[in-house]
Amino acid sequence: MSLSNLIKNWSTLRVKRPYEDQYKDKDYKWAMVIDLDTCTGCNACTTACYAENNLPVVGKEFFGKGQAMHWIRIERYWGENEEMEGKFPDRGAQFLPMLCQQCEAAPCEVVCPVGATHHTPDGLNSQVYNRCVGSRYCSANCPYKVRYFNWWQYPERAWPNPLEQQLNPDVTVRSKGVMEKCTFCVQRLTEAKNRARTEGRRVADGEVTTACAQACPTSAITFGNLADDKSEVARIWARQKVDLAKDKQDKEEDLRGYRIFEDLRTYPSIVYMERVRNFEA
Amino acid sequence: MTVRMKIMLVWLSLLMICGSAIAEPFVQGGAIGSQTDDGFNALGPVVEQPIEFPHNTHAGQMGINCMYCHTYARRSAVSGIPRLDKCMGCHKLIESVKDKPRIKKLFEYWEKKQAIPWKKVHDLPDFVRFNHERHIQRFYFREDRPVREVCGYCHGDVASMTTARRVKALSMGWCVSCHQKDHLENVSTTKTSNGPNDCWQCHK
Amino acid sequence: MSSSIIDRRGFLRVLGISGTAATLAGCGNTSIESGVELVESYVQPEDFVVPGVGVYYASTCAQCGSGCGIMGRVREGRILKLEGNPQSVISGGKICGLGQAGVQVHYNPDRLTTPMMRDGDGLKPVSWEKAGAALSARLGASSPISGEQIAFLTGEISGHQRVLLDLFMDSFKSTNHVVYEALSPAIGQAANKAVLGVEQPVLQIDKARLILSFGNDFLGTGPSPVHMAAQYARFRKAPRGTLIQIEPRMTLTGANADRWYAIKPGTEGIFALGLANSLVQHQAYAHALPADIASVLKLYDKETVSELTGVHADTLSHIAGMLWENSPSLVLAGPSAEGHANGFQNVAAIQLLNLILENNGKTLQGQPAHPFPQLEPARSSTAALAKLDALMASGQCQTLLVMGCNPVFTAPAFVHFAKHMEKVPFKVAFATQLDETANQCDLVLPLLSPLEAFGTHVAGYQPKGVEVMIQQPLMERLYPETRAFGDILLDLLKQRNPTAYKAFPDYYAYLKTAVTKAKPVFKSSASDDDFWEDALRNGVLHLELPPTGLQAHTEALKLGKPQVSESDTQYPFYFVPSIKADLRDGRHANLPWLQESPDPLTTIVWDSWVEIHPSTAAEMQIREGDILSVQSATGIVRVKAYLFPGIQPDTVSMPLGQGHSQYGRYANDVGVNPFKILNPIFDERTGELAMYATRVVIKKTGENAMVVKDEGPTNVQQGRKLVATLAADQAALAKEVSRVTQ
Amino acid sequence: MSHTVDLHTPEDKDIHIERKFVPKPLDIDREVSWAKINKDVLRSLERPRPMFWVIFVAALALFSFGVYCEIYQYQNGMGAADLNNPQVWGLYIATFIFWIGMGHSGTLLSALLHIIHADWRKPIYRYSEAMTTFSLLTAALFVLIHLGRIWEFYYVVAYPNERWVWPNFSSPLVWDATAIGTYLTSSLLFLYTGMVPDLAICRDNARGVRKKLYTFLSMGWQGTDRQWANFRVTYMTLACLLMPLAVSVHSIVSTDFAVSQNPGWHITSFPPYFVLGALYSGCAVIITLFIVLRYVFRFEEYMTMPILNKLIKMTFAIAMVWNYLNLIEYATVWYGDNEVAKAQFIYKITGTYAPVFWGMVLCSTVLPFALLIKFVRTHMPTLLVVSLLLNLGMWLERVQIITPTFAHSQYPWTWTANWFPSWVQWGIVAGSFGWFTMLFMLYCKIFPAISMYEVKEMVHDQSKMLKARGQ
Repeated sequence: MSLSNLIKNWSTLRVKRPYEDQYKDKDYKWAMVIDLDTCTGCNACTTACYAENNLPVVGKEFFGKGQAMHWIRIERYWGENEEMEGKFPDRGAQFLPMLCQQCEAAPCEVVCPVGATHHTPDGLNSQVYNRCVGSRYCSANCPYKVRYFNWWQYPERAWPNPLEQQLNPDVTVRSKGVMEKCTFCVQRLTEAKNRARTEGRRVADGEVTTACAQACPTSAITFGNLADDKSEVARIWARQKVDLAKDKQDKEEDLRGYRIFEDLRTYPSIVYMERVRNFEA
Repeated sequence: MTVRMKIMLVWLSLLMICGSAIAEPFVQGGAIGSQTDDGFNALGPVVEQPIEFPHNTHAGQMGINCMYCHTYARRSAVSGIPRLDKCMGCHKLIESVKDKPRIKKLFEYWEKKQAIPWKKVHDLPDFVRFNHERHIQRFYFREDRPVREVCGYCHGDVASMTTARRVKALSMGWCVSCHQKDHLENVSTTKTSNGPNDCWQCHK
Repeated sequence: MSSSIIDRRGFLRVLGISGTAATLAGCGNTSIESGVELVESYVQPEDFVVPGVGVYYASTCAQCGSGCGIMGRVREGRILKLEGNPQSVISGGKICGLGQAGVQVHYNPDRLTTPMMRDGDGLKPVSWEKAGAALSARLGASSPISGEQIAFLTGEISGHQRVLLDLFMDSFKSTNHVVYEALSPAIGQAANKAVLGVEQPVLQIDKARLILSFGNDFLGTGPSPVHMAAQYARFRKAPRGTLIQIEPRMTLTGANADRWYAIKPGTEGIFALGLANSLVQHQAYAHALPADIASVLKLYDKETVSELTGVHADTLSHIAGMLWENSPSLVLAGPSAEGHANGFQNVAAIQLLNLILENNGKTLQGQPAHPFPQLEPARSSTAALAKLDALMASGQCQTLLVMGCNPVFTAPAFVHFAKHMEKVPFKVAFATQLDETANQCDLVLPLLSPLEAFGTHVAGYQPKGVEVMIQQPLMERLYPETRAFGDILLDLLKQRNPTAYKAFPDYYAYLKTAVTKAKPVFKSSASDDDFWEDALRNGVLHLELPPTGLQAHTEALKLGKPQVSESDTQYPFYFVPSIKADLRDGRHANLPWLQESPDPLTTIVWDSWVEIHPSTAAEMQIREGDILSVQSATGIVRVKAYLFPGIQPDTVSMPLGQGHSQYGRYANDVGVNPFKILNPIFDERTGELAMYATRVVIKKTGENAMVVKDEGPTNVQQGRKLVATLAADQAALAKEVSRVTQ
Repeated sequence: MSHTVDLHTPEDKDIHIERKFVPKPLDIDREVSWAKINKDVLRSLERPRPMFWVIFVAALALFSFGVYCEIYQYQNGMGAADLNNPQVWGLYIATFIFWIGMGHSGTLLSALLHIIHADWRKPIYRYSEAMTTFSLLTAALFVLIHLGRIWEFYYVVAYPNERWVWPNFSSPLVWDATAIGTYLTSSLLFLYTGMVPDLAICRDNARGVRKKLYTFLSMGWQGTDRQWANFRVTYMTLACLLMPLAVSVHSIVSTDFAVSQNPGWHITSFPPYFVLGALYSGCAVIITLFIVLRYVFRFEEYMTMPILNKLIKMTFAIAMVWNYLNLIEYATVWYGDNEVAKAQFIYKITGTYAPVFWGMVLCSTVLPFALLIKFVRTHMPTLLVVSLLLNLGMWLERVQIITPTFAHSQYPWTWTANWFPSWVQWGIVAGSFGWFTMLFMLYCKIFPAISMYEVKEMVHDQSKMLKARGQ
């Protein structure tokens, strides 16, 4: 950003974000809702993400070292407290699809020394691979630990010929030493936005979605534009009384929407809907 | 070298460093379409193409609209090389040049149903997403500028070349210099807007 | 119009010059280069082909037998990604992980690219001329073999491939088309047929208020997981249904249950009868059963049932109460109930509950009769394999053709399939990639991948009406030496009977003719070409047919005294194989995405493991990663231990699908193959292999190795609010915004 | 006195304040002649003994192995270090803080004590200053080594460029880069400025290449009054500038952690805690080097026991403050209402990395009390071992700040069970010690390790003071 630009936009850059109605007059604020009651933990989203975003398969050795590259991972918990209760998990498992929460006040953004990760006008937490120097500070600072580092030169290993032909040309193939993470399938968003702009309109609800939401067999993932009041995502957020700019929601008992680690004031863009269990069964 | 000179030298270099730091962001590129020196001229290498295509004949003498052949530019991120049957569509009927070696070559490819292996002249790094469609829609269709000006801003005056050659740096600073400029929203207003200033608009 | 289709195929052929050049440069290349790369360049593409813009083509997923409609995203001539096809009732625009990985079958680096012929000990690449000559010499016009001398072994196969295959076998006057699926649901199908009158009832999961599932993993490995997952999503919306799962080892469906109960393997039928006994006490259900059955049911009082099944007696009453209160309900039987010597009985007893509760017609319906029964998938069974094995062992079988199944890997060790296969003088495999069975063959013919070939599929499970799924190439073939299975069959048929097939230059022509001939059934008045084009564009031919009713046959149930098999002191543990939704019987172990996709319940990747309950592990002083020997009467495997709370304490479980030795770089030497330690126990009624009836003894070997998994040192939430749970009676689901219910 | 009027109480009468002068041992012998100082110090620049080369080659070997590891890591990727998600930093950042911390005491000795005219610093500040510079150089290496794309390191630097992009000024890493750069530059400048008069002495006594080198470096120093006057002003100004820098650098390093929300890092007292920790480890190294130089160069007359004693007292005081801040940190966590941080703290002292924590407690909290024992203070080999252990403790302290927090972070799913650094990391850490040793050994043979002119001043002042007292 040049100095002139910096000076020109100083007032908007200086504002503490997020603030009330920040996206009210904006065109886009991408957000997501994940219904944990319908998520079955089937991993279709994970594989869809590998396919869409050129994620490398790291293999057993590197996976064992904790160097896996799944932008969206399905976590499986057996209990809410520090120990599992009872002999069997008789209310089933607790599955949690965890991906970049696209925080409005993202802890990763402030600490990146080179500004490789920043907040886009659409409310996304971006990652610019070719700017990344690989200090991994963002990952250290991410409370959700959803940033994945290219520990090895995966392109040389992960796609032996002809597997490389599957690579999505809209997404960069990351080389060693750069950080990467869920982008909300920004390549799809950009394409849809460009198309809409050419046609002089806003992207319609349902016109674009992320690979995970598109694949999800139970439609547990809903993706859309929070700046558009009529979008499904905005309606769910509103119905669940989750306010993007608040770190504590005042809502009724029977509402299921919540954001993870709200008290850390990261203001995530993903609302999870509580899992429901019939305890009378 | 006297001490005074040494001191002068130090001050001068300091001044240069600071000066460039302050002045650099204010460097103004040329106005769109001016095709004049905008400070980013960088002549690329001569690229040998399978057929030495005369842009000067087609776009220059004949005055064919760039997008007659590069038809994808207005509806896709890439402008695309014209499909072979498009070349043939005209050249089948132009008897006068059929015997020229370049046209003969064209016919050879056509008969073999083989795509011509054109080489890329305007290449961008793989992490960059440049969208022809948006630029054409904005400046050609909405602002109604002449096509040679709109295309020429990045590609130079192709109508004066045979095979195309890169003339602009196509570097980030060059892109940004234009994105920061105030462009008219459309023909009828005086409202202006900038190009996107978001990393993710161009980086993928 | 027909020319435009040819052109479209033509488009795939005369693709761009750099259509196959993918960029691997990544962030490394920051420079701007001129004259290094080539530009996308076309000769004569379709109008809608625009470089830089992805085009979607409809097709059908061939990863499992569910027949989901898919859309392939094609750019610059490459198939990049598969999505669900919203036109297809089965997939409803969704896709599972297994389906996504279809592109890796196509782009697999270990794909078979040329025909291979046995030369001494190994297979050597040969030309198609040579391969074709060898094939003609054996199976051509002058072939003397017939009847039992030839056998065609396939996995589940449907559509016009199956028609051609049947015609091919007819030309040898043979009925030896053996359809073998290691995970065949044949026992359940037989029991369903006997009790309900249909092999596979159509389930209305979304309509049920309560689902009681005995090991039925409809979300993971059922007959149509994607479709059922969508139904499940609606089931979970207001009014929210309740799912109770009873099984010895937690499946993915069990992990999503409102209540999960562990049960001793093989006693599911007894529990179901106990429930039936409780239910008929209720006046509403008192007369649901004939008197003779009702009287025998009295033997199944809750104390006896509780003692035999290991489930608490109160649980039984509680579930019975739930069933009373929540109607309509749906009771399901699954593989872990089926795979026992009394498997048929188990399923019949479980289906009896549906009859008592009068769920048939509400949540259970009959599948409408398919207008093209010849296209329907041939039912698979393990018993058929045993027959073929005997045929081979006796030396009667002269020629064996194998396609889409890998019995050398999946047949239990006691079958000695590989050894018996050696007695067959001429064995041909049709494959996209060499596997253990193909490696034993004399001739291996390289097939097009499902993303390169035309074809039709008919799913065994048709949730709504009837669908014929169309498969079309999404991309130009990667290897010129590969051929479509249909084309090879058609060539052979032409040699056998030149006149009958001369109208069809290739399989495509045959398929098109055959499909367009079905036009009247689909009540279409379009021209043949338009009909065909529409079929290709939609990827599916749908025919709305009403579901049929079910006929109850309570007499099919042979009730006796409640009893279970004796416990075995030598082999104290029940052995329950688990089916991973993505690897299934192991045919997908060559797909790296699936290997790296963590098992949902254990999060383990790239490996085999044995699950053991933490309490048992504590008794035996087993820690995670300890290498255990798991020994049955027929075999032994050594595998890492994983402490898994969702399992009956006297049961151990191992996932199927790993342990390949000749299936490419991604599958080889990963884990062990539990198929090999299954005991020769068969269902008493159907003769099918009882997969869940094996007993094992486990011993520590003293070694320990790291278990490679996504889960960290803790598997609980540590009091952080990560996955919160709300009681169903507190949640105001009806007020929620949801697209799923619409 | 009986004839005087007794106006006072009887007790008062007995008060007899006897002002007894207890002669303390002198910091330096006043009888040392100036020529002897020159001779003794310049002797240390003479051709080294064989043992020097043995140690030097060992250090070089260690350094070469470190370089090999770095090349290996560069070619294969950071995965070679067995780093993972969430253990993204490993030993690199821990060792980085260790080295940068070591750099603080040199400044303390040379600048702060210079400003407050604590004369005893004079014989020992030069080598501490050099140590500071070299440990900063080593620390800077770690900043580069830990980068995933070391070849793009210049993105962190704010300089005008064609792309019109700047680094992210809100990132503590940019502050780090700036602070370290500034500190390194000013330390070098300070070291060099302070050496100029001595370099002139070297110039006057050297021949050949050395003569040329010293001539160039001494910048025409003649020792004129004007030169001395300018020199003193410059030196004092630099010292004043350096003081806030020294405090800021480690405060900034601490913000790398303190600004994050990770349990165990998100602590307000981190900046002073880090600065004290830095001074602590620096003092320990100065003691180590004191003993080594004193022994090797026979500097007993200049590096005297009283000076060492003062140094030890200072070290002890710093250790106590550091301990206090340490306790405050734990108390804040313990009595605070952040359950996550508390869980993390319990993990730190009981979990996988508990040995690291308790090792730190043993070496850095308990061991300094050994300095109270006279034997330890006076017996050189023991003191050497103690000072080395203090340093080990400080290194462990940095490890236990970083590793357990990653292993037991906010997010339970990504906890790690028993992460351990690979040989590449160990190799690079070991290599950094080789690199530092090499630099320091070369320095001692090229530049005077003791400030000659200031020792002369000290002798002069000492005798002047004693003369004034009439001794």
